[in-house]
Amino acid sequence: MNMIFILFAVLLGGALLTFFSNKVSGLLRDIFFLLTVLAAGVFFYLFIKKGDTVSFSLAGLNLQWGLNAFGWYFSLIVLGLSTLAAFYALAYMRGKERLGYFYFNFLVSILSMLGILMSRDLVSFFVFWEIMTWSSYFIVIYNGKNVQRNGINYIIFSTIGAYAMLTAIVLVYTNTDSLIISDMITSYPQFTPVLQIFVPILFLMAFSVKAAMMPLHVWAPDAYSNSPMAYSSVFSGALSKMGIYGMIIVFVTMISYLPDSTWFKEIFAWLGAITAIMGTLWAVSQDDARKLLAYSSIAQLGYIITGVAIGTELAMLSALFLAVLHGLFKGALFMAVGAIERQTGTVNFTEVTGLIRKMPWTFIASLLAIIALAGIPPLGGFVGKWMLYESLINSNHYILVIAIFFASTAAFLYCYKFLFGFFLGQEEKEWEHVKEAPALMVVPMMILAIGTVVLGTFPGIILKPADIAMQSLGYAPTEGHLWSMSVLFNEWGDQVLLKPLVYAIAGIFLFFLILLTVKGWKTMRYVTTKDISSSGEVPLEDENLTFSINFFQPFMRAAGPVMKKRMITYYREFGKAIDILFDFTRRIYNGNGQTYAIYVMIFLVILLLLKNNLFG
Amino acid sequence: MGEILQYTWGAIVSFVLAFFVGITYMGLSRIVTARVQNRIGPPWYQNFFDVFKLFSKDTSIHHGIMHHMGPAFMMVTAVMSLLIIPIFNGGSFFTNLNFHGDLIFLIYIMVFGPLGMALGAGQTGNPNSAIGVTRGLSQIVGFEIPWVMALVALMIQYKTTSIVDLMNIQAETGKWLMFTSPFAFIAAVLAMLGMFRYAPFDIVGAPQELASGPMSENGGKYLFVMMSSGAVFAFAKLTLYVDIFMGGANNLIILVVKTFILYMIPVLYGIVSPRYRTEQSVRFFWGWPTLFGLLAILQAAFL
Amino acid sequence: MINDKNSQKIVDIIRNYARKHSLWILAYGTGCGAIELPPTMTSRYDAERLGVRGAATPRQADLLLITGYLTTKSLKRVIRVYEQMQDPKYVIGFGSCTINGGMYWDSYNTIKALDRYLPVDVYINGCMPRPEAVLSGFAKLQELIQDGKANGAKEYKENLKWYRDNQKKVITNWKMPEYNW
Amino acid sequence: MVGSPVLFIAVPLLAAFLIPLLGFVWKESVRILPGLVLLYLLILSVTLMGQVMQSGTIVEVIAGWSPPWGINLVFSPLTGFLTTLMILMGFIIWIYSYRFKNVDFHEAVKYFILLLLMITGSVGIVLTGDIFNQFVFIEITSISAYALTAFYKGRDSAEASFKYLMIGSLSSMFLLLAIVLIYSQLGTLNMADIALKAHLMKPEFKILALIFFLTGLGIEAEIFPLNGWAPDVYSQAPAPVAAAFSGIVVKAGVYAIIRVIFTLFDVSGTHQFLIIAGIITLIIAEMAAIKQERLKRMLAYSSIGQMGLVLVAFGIGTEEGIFAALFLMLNHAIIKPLLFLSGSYLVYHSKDKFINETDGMAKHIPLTSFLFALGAVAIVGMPPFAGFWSKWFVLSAAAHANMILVIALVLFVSIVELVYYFRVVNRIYFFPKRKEIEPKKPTINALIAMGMLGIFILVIGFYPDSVTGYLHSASHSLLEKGKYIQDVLSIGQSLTH
Repeated sequence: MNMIFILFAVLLGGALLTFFSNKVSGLLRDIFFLLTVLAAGVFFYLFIKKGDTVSFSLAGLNLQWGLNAFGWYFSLIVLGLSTLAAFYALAYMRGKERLGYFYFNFLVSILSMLGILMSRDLVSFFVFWEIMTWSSYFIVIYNGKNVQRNGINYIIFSTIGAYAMLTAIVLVYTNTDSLIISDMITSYPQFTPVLQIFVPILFLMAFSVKAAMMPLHVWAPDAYSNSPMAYSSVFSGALSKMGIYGMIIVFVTMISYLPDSTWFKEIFAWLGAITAIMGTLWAVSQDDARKLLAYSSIAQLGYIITGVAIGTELAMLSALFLAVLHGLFKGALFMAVGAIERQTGTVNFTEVTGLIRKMPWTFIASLLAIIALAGIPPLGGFVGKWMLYESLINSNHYILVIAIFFASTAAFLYCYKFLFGFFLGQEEKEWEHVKEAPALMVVPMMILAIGTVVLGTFPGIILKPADIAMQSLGYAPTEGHLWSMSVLFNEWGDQVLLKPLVYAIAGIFLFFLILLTVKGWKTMRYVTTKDISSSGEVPLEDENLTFSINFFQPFMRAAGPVMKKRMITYYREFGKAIDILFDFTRRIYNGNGQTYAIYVMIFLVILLLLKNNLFG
Repeated sequence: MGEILQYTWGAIVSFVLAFFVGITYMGLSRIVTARVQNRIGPPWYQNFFDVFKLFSKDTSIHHGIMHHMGPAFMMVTAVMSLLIIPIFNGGSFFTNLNFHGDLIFLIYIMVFGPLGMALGAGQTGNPNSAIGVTRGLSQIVGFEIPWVMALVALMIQYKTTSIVDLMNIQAETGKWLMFTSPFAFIAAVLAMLGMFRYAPFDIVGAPQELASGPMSENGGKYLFVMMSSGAVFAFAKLTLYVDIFMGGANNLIILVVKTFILYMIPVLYGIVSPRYRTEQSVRFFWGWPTLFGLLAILQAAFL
Repeated sequence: MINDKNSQKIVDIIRNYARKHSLWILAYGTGCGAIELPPTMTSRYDAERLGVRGAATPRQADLLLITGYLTTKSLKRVIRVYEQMQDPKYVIGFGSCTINGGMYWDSYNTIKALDRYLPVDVYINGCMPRPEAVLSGFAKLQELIQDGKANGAKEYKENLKWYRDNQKKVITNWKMPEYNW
Repeated sequence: MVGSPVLFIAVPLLAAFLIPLLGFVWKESVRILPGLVLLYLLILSVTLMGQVMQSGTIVEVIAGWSPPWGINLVFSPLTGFLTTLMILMGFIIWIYSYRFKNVDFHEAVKYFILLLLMITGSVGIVLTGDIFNQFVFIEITSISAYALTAFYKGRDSAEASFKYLMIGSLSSMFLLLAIVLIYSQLGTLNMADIALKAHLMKPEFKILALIFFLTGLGIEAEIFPLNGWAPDVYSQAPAPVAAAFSGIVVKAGVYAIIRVIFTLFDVSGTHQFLIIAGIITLIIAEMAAIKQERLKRMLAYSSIGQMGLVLVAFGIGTEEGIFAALFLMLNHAIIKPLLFLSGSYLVYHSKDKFINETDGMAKHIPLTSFLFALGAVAIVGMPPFAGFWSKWFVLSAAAHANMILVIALVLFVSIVELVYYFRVVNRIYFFPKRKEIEPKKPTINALIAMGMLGIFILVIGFYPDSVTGYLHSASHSLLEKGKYIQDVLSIGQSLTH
């Protein structure tokens, strides 16, 4: 019995146990759930070595599972984030209904992600991919809020992608009578030119749906924002990375063997950049925190896609680094939103303000996560952004780097909006009662946030496995000439020594903070946010002067022209057109016996007329 | 240990220098404004009085920890960019952290402070502060684009992202980059107008509409740190421009002259200008300056 | 060392010198006297020579300028603004109305003597005072500051109860944050 | 030899006549007897299946009349597989409808007789080796089907039944014509014999006969546009009957048509015809299905679409394609009855069976809803459930035959299918329940029946190898025309000499 089978057996069995123990008792269910996640993690890292594979045959198909360094790198994201999210979920989901359902799908989606990372053949890849789709779909519709729209959008797009992939798989299978991915890669250069173009495109369709790339992203905002926050962190942090995982494989192993792959890469890099820009702009215009984070996830994935598409060593390194980092900070942010949702009952910036003193830990976590998201030193986000820019500049993508830069500068707007909307602003009587979220929710997000801080100074921790993963894809080792534990180089040899910079920043900050604190300590007073200089007027207790409606209206006016029409409206119109067609076909069956008899006759007549063309 | 001391020493000296020059520039700008308005204006050392008075205020209020820390964030940006940017050519002065960060690090550290201060301003709960912050961030998105375009143009033209290399190149060739890549210089200078926040881009402070916006709740020592960080930051930015476009400076006199000439551009432009609305300002930066930035990139890429 | 008398005196001298040369005024310009400020500040008289300069908010201001009469309604705002200013802070009563009600001596809804409600450091006489007078008022205040005599704020703190009583007599709907510095 | 294929015809017919008589003795026997019969036949068919897998086809000669003159039953891997499937379905449907009409004795008698007859007829269609005999069985099936459709004696059911009858009569007419043509030409009715002598036939007659066959059997196999009767029938008949239609009768029709095409005639172009007809049927049925407001109609259209897909798979013509088609038939025979059976409980008390009347049923009848959801997920081909494998094999077969367009259309259609199934599932699980409709708890035997089907779905999904062996040999035996002829006729010689 191979270890990999056992791992999957553990996960599946745990899922079923969790599901059925729900009937018995809530405590038992939680214990089973947690045990399963932990067991999977421990089992994975203890017993499954890189490079061990297992082959077996099912329904006459030769399938193969195994783990390589690349999958192992992504398993870091999956298992790390899911474990924390599992702890978080225990507190977040307490008192909600259908918990067995939720936990079951949670575990199954973890299983499917690990399966994707460990499947060495196309069929099981597809199988796990579909399992991931439906398990996440069942969680997306968990809340039951306008299920038909969000859920169906998500499932339709995922399935279109999946079927594109299925077509590609079938094509590959027919051309190389093998389903093993490595065989496909080796025989790719011998494909016919048409196939050489279409197979990657079909694969990339599937992956870019999951990676929420323009123009296939329209499912993402609703899906991310409607699933419970405990899962959204996994959903946007880890599950979307499966798309990136596939993309990287396709780009490295197929696209680069195309006769002229540059245009292909350019197109995808630009799609990524456009995704980043539009995602950012839409995120800025949101008032619902979940939607804001959803759009920002789209934007972040856009950066990663660009990095993948460029595909130089530095770009790939930055893409891998950003993938982990996005998992960290977006996980933390979704968790923070979940905490606020749980404590206040709303996630709307225009409703809840001034929580900083009520929920300090949540604030700190989301502050760190936001700084990482904005890519500001000394936190981890800067490292990823820096490598991305340098790779773009070094590989002569000058306009692209401007586009990316525009996106990440505009990201400051929604970053500030997030922090201001929830934590800053006037402190209201309405939210006096709000308490800090339970430790089970705070600790995971704090861990994630601290992770971003550590990576800001010592990116080598993640860059090392990333480097190994890239070597397993056939890149040259990059340690030393592109990065070391806390130093970054670009391909021109310019460097950023993170450690002294971070120390300097900390030193200066502390010095002036101490100066500000010590000077006039006795006569320094805290005054409430109601005691503000508003032209002599005293705001009443119940009137909230916080400015939070149409927060970035002027900027939105400036950026208006590009945001006139949303992508989804085009899809809607297409859908309407198709619906008319359906309605027309429905009318063929008009429920009238005579008509049906006439149909029979017509059929017969047609056959008789065409008998020489049809048969012979 | 020794090098830490040396770094600290260098930081202090450069800070003091930047502080004095910056404050003096502020005073001078007030004089210039007064002269243009046919007034006598305050003495050049007026701003030292102001700063010292603010420092020596007896009492002070704050609205919470972020508000308390806001000015420190601002100061981090100012001092860090001062330390990253070489003040004199060829390291004939303290090479503080010149070799530790490059232009992209600089770009990012330059928005560190404003965001931190914005958080502080947000916590005051003063609507003016929040509005000012939104305007400020929008404006950043505006002028960062031509600014980055100019820098990218330089980077790709000279295949380096470090300021020191750019200075060395100018020292070797003896040509200032403002002549070799003029479009980049124009774009950068237009971006500078937004960076310095004089009229018509003073939409953040806007005393008449927003009661000095983000700083409207800061008095006493907080305002002192703000003003001094502003002075240091201004000096740092001017030095950066001098370094990458005007061949740097070998001694204080040249540096002061060059920086002052540069500094006068936004000041003089501001004196005779009204104030833009926010979207006007943002659109301005996405208009001609961005076009010049594009030209600069094209020139760098293809010429 | 810093605590011993002489050094403290020296420090005070320096501080006062700085304070007197940088007066950031918050002009409470509801009265008709406000019209005298523009000429005072602009090129004809150019008060900026003396380091006088407008401040945006009370938090930043040193000098509260009550230009002319105060209605009972606006008194509350004035007090509020004054209490939001940071020490050291000075008040200049501007025009006769602030001294004795002036032409509104028998009005039912203006306050007569400002110094029953706020500690006024300098009065500028006249209805209304010309810019010269205003400048001289500034000069007078600067003298007082240099001599360390312009400590209305301390006085206000000491006799807070008395001021409060007077204020509450006039202001019916009293609703203010506590003043404790 | 545990028993001969004859029993598949004889025993149920006998039972069908015994039921009323025994009913007078002991009422409950009316319900028990069919079950016993079906169970016995199930065991028999499984054992025979094992035998056939070991040692080739069993050909049973009735009444000593050796082929090509007499009637013979052919229990080849293919027919055996289909027989087993049908008997199994019949057994499950019997379990489901054990308590059906348990108040009204006479109704129950009718129901079970007709059900048995229908199953017998379908099995006969599959087993017989003689086209006229097959025609007779088709008539048996159809007549009992008409009666079962009109079982509720309601206005709509009567109308549906009448439509069915009308079209069905057309079908039998054409079949008869085709048979007459063949007999006039070759003077034989034995399939093997016809297949042997087909080349002697005049081409135009041959093609005419083929066309009549296609029309007549196409009506049974629900090819577009001959399937107008189907939606009404499915939606008006009682749930178990609808399940039996989709699980048994349609399969028989499809078998008949492929037998004609693969064995009887050697006419080129029939495969293309199958593909074209199948694709059209598939697309039109699915498009119509997505616009249905009534649950059972939706299922009916979906079932038609599935049959179209089966025809496409057969039309590919390669062994892999036939394998895929049989797999598809198997999955459809398991999943669609599950959907009908559980769906009928979801809309049990609602008068006109609207989809939006299933809202929020999951809270009240969780197991049924779960089984319906399972069936939905399985039939749209989501791994790791049964539907995925059949879809995969169809696609790979199409790809091996370089039919990219087929692949594209099939996938497009399955997206449509996915949409309307998931809409229903969402409604069941996530919509507030309607006040006016109170849910009906399923009886225990119904739960058992549905549970069995659900288990089949999971087993095949997780371990397809459990069935692929049979399917392979079945598909193999369909293609080996010569072996079929030889098997059948050799028996004849052996008897004559």
